[in-house]
Amino acid sequence: MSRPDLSVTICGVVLKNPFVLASGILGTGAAILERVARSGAGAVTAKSYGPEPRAGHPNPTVLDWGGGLINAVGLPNPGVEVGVRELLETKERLRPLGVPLIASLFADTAKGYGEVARTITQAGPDLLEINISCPNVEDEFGQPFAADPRAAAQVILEVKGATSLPAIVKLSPNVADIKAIARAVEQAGADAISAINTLGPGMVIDIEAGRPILAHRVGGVSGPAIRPIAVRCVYDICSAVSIPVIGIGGVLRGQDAVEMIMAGASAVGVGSAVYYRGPGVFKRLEVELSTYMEAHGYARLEDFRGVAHEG
Amino acid sequence: MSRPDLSVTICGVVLKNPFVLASGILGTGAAILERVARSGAGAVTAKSYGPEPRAGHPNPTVLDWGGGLINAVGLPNPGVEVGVRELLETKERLRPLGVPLIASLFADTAKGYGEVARTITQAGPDLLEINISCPNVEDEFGQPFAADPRAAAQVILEVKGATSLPAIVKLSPNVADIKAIARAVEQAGADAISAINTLGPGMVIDIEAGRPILAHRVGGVSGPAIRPIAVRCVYDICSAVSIPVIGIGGVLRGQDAVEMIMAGASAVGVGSAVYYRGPGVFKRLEVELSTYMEAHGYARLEDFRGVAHEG
Amino acid sequence: MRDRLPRVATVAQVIPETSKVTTFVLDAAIKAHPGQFLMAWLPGVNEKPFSIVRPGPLTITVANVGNFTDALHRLVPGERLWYRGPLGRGFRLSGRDILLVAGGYGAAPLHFLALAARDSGMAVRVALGARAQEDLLFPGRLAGLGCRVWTCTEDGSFGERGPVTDLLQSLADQHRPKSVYACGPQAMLQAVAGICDARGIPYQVSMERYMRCGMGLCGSCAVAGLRVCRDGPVFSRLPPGS
Amino acid sequence: MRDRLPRVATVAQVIPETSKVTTFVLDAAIKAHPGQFLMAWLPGVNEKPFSIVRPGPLTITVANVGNFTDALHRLVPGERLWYRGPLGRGFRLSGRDILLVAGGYGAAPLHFLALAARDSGMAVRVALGARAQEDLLFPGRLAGLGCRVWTCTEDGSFGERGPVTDLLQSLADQHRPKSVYACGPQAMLQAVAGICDARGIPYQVSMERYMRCGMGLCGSCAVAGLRVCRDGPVFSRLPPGS
Ligand SMILES: Cc1cc2nc3c(=O)[nH]c(=O)nc-3n(C[C@H](O)[C@H](O)[C@H](O)COP(=O)(O)OP(=O)(O)OC[C@H]3O[C@@H](n4cnc5c(N)ncnc54)[C@H](O)[C@@H]3O)c2cc1C
Ligand SMILES: Cc1cc2nc3c(=O)[nH]c(=O)nc-3n(C[C@H](O)[C@H](O)[C@H](O)COP(=O)(O)OP(=O)(O)OC[C@H]3O[C@@H](n4cnc5c(N)ncnc54)[C@H](O)[C@@H]3O)c2cc1C
Ligand SMILES: Cc1cc2nc3c(=O)[nH]c(=O)nc-3n(C[C@H](O)[C@H](O)[C@H](O)COP(=O)(O)O)c2cc1C
Ligand SMILES: Cc1cc2nc3c(=O)[nH]c(=O)nc-3n(C[C@H](O)[C@H](O)[C@H](O)COP(=O)(O)O)c2cc1C
Ligand code: FES
Ligand code: FES
Repeated sequence: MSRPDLSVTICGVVLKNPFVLASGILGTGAAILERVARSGAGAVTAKSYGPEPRAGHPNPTVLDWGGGLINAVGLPNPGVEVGVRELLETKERLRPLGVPLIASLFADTAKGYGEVARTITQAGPDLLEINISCPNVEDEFGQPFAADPRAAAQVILEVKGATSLPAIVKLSPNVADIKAIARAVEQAGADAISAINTLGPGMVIDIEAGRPILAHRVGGVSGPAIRPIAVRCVYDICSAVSIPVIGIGGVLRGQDAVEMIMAGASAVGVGSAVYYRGPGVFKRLEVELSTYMEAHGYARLEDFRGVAHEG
Repeated sequence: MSRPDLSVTICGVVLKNPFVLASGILGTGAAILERVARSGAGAVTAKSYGPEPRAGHPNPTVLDWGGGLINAVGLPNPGVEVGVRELLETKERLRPLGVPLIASLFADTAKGYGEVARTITQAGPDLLEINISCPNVEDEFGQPFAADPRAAAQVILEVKGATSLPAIVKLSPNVADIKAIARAVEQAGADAISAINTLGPGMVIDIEAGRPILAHRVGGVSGPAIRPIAVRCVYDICSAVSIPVIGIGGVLRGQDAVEMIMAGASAVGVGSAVYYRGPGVFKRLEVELSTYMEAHGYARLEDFRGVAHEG
Repeated sequence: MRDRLPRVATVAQVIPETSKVTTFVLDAAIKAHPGQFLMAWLPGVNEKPFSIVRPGPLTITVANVGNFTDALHRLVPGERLWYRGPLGRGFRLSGRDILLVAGGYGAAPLHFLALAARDSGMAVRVALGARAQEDLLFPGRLAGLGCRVWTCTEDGSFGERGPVTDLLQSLADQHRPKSVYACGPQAMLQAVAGICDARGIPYQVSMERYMRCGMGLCGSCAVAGLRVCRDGPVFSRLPPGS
Repeated sequence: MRDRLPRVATVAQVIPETSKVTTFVLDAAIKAHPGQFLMAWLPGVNEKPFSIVRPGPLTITVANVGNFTDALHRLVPGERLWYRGPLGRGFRLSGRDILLVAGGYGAAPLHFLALAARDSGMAVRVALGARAQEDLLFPGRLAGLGCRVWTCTEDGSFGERGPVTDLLQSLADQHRPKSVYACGPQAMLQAVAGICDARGIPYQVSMERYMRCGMGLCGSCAVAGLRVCRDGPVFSRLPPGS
C-alpha cells in the first residue's frame, strides 16, 4: 500500500497533515513558529493578540500538576498593531514551507473583536481563530462570550463584517450546552470551530504555603487530564453543526488524534504535548497516525472521520 | 503534642474524621457499607435512590482511561421503597460504630424529589444528600437541575417541605457559574453542599472498534484528572455561601484532602480513591492527614480550613 | 496511560466443548494467575466476566446462557474480541496433593489451576460434575494435563449419579487432599465448604456475582461486604451469609 | 503525581557575596547538572529563574535587581523558599583543560561547573569580570575549588582594567584551552563567541531570557527559534541573531 494521505483542507486552506499548533503554545514570534513548521506541523497558530498590549499575569503562570497542566498566562501580547508586524514576518517565513498561518485574536467587546479582526487581516494570515473564552465586559455577570450563544454569535457577526478571511471560532468546554454555542456561531457565519480551549478553571493549592500556586489563583487545565472532555465536546459539536472542527485537548499520541478524528474532527490541535514530548512531537504524531492508518488500511482521514457517531 | 482532632460536625452530625464515602461507590448494601465504616470512614453515603427501580446502563459502565475514571452506571437502584429497607438495615449496622449514614436521592421532577425525600426519611439516615445532576424532565432543553439556579432551588424547597432531615445538595461542576447555583440552593434552605459530582461528561473512543467504549457513549469523569476543577469549585462555593461544604473530586491522598480543606471544605468525599487504593484508603487518609497536621502544629481542621482564601 | 482500557484480540480458534459451551482461543497472551478473570467486551453488545482458562494463548470457555454469551458464540475465527484484565485475586497454590471440584463451567478457572499445578509438579485430582454427560466440561483436557479425573452427572448419564459434592465427600475421605479448590454454582460451593470444614481441609472457592465495573468500585458484586471482582473471585473461605 | 510542582525548602544560611549579591543555602539537595536552573517561588511575590550554584546543599546566588530578588534578599535563615527544578539543559563537560568566563553573576552556574570539573580532575582556569572590585563574584570560592582565577574590572579597581573578554583573549592565546564556558550579559557572550570562533575553540554559553513557564511551552524565552528554558540555557553555539 502507498503511504496514507494525511492532508486536510479547512475552509479552502490545505494542511499537509492534520496537526495544528494550538494558540498560546510557543507562538510568540516568527522564528519559533518557523521552527514548529519545520518540525512538521500541518499549520501553526500564533498567540492570541488583543486590541491593547497586555503584560499578562505574574508568575507562576504554568504548572504541571501531575495529570496535566494548568495555566494562567493572562494573554500577554504586544497588541494587535505590533502583532501585525510579527505576523507579517511569520507569514514570510512560513510561505516557502507551505505551512498555513492561523492568527488568533481576542477582545473584550463584540465590536472590539471586529476591529482586531480588521487590523490583523492586514498581516495576511491564512485563517483567523476567534478566541471567545474571554470575559464579555458588557455582560452584567461577567460571563465569557463563549458561555452565551447570543454573545458568541454577536462576536462572529462583527468579525465576519470586518474581514473576508475564514473565521474559526474557538469554543470553551466550560458551558452547560456546547451544542447550543456551536449552532449559534455556525448560524452567525463561522467557517470552522476549534475546541476545546482550556477546561475549568482549576486551582492547585500548595499545602505548605496554604495558597493557590498560580499567581492568578485559578487557571485553565490542559493536557492528558482533559482528553475525554475534549473528545466528547468535539463529538457533540460535530453532531450539531456541519462546518469543520479542529479537535484540541490532551492529544499526546497518534492514537489520541485518531480518537479526535473518529469523534468527527477535521484537524487536530496540539498544545500541551509540546511540553510532554517536545517540538518534535509533530513529526512523531504524523508517524504514529500514518502507522495506524496503514495497519487499518485507511488511505485518507475521511475513511474513519466521524465513525464513532455510527451504530 | 497530642494527636490532632480530626472530627468535624456537619449540620449537627459528628464525624470522627472528615472522610466521607461518596455516593455510588460501593454503597449498594448494608454489609459493604458496614465494611467501609469499619475501614475508618467518617461517614458513608449510600447509592442514590430514585422514585422507581432502574436497571442502569449496560456494560461497559466504568473505565480507567489513564488519568482518571469515567462512568455511566446509570443510577441503578431498586427504587426508594426497597431503598428504605436497605437503609434501615444499614443504619442498624452503623449505629454501634458511631458512623453517620447519608442517604442519597434523585428524581426527575422537583415534586419527585420531595416525595423521595419524604419516603427515604423513614429509614432514619443522619443526613440526606440531594443529587441534582439529573435531567429535569420539565426543562424544555433537558438541562439537569444542577445547571439552573431556579430549578435547583425548587428542588430544595420541595425537599425541605417534605423532611426535617438536614439536606446536603450535591452540585455538578458542569456549569458556567457554580457560585450562582450555590447561592440559590443556600437561599432555598440547603443545609450543606457537596461538590463536585462527576465532570463532563467525557467520552473515550476505542480506536480499534471505532466507537465510544462506554455503552452509554458518554460518562462522568472522576479521579485524579478532576482534582484541580474540584478544588476550584469548592473554593468558589465557599467564597459564595456560608453553609458547610463537603469537597469531593480526585482526593487520593492526605495532601489532596488538605488542599480541599484549605479551599474551605468542612469534610472530604472519597470516591475513585477506593479503586486506586482499596477500601483501606480511609485509614490511610486519616494517617496521612494526621501526619500532615502534626508536622504543621495543627490541632484541629479549623486551624487551616479556608486558608487559601487569605492573602 | 491506556493500559487498563480494553485491548483487542483476534479469535484464532473456536472449539466446541459441549452442546452449550464453546472455547475461544485468542491471538494474545497475558500474565495472569489461575482464578483471575477478564471482562470480555463486544462493542455494541455488552461486557461480561469470564474466567481465564489459559493465559497464553489467551483462552476463555463460555456457556451460552443469554444475550452476550450468545453473541460470543456467533464469533468466528478472524473476528475480534476485546478484553480488560486480568482482574481479581486468583487461587493460591499450596500442598503437594490437591483436589479440584468443578460444577458446570466451573471447570474453566480450574483448568488454568491444573495447568499451573502440573507445572509445579503437584498431584492433581479432579471431581467433575454436570447435569448430564453432554454437559461435562473438560474431562479430556484435564486428563490430558495429567490430572486424575472422576466424573459424575445428576442424571447418571455418565460416571456416578448425583451431585459432585457426593464425589468430593468420598474422594476427600479416601485421599485426604492437602487442599480443595472449587468452582461452580453457589449451592455447590456451600456444600463444598461444609464438607471441607467438617474435615479440616483448607479450601478455596471461586465465586460468581453480577458484575459491572469489575474494578472494585461500584459495589454490584458485593457479597457479605466483600467485592467478588476485587477481593475475589477466589476466597479461602465462603463469605458468611453468601 | 505532584513531582513537578514547587517543593518547599528552608533557608539554612544566607551569605553576603558582594554589595548586591547574596547566596542562599537551602536545607535540600537535588540531582542536577551544572548549568541547569530552578524556578524560585515566593508565594504572593513571584517565581523567577536562578542558576544552581551547588546541588547539595541546594544553593543559589542572587543579585538584587528588582522586586522579586529584593524579596529574596529579605529572607532570613529559617524562612522558606519554594523551587521547581532542575530545569533546562546544562553544560557538557569535555576536555582536560578548560576556561570559564564569567561576567557579573554569570559566575553562579560556572561555580557548579567548576565543582564538577574539579571532581573529574580537570584543570580549570577562570576569567572573572565585573564592573568594579566590590562586584567581583566568587573569586575566593573559585580559587578554593582549585581553579586558577584571573580577574578584571571595568573601572580597574581590581585586576586588569577592561572587559572580561580582553582577559579571555589573552588567556585563550596563552593557554589554548580545550573548551570555553561562559555566562554573563548577552554582549559579553557575543564577544566570547567571536573570540572562540576565530580560534576554533569549542565553547558553551549559558543565556538568560525573560521566562514564564520554564518548561518549554509558552515561548516567552524564545530566541532564534530556541527555547532558552528547555533547549538551553546552555548552548554550544550562540543562536544566530540572538
Ligand atoms: C468471575 C466470573 C467468572 C465467570 N467465568 C465464566 C466462564 O468462564 N464461563 C462462562 O460461561 N461464564 C462465566 N461467568 C458467567 C458469565 O459472566 C455470565 O454467564 C454472563 O455474564 C451471562 O451474560 P449473558 O448476557 O449471556 O446472559 P444474561 O442474559 O445476562 O443472563 C443469563 C444468566 O447469567 C447470569 N448473569 C448475567 N450476568 C452475569 C454476570 N456479570 N456475572 C454473573 N452472572 C451473570 C444471569 O443472572 C442469568 O442467570 C463468570 C462470571 C463471573 C462473575
Ligand atoms: C536561566 C537563568 C538563570 C539565572 N540565574 C541567575 C542567578 O543565578 N542569579 C541571579 O541573580 N539572577 C539570575 N537570573 C536572572 C534573574 O532571573 C533575574 O534577575 C530576576 O528574575 C529578576 O527579577 P526581579 O523581580 O528581581 O527583577 P525585575 O524587576 O523583574 O527586573 C529587573 C531586571 O531583571 C530582568 N529580568 C526580569 N525577569 C527576568 C527573567 N525571568 N529572566 C531574565 N531576566 C529577567 C529585567 O529585564 C530587568 O532588567 C537568571 C535568569 C535566567 C533566565
Ligand atoms: C500555556 C498555555 C497558553 C495558552 N494560551 C492560549 C491563548 O493565548 N489563546 C488560546 O486560544 N488558547 C490558549 N491556550 C489553550 C490551548 O490553545 C489549547 O486549547 C488547550 O491547551 C488544550 O489543548 P492541549 O491539551 O493540547 O494543551 C493555552 C494553553 C496553554 C497550556
Ligand atoms: C462508578 C461511580 C458511580 C457514581 N455514582 C454516583 C451516584 O449514584 N450518585 C452521586 O451523587 N454521585 C455518584 N458518583 C460521583 C461520586 O460520588 C463523586 O462525586 C465523583 O466520583 C468525584 O469524586 P472522586 O473523584 O473521588 O471519585 C459516582 C462516581 C463513580 C466513579
Ligand atoms: S463489579 Fe463493581 S465492585 Fe465488583
Ligand atoms: S519560559 Fe516558557 S517556553 Fe521558556
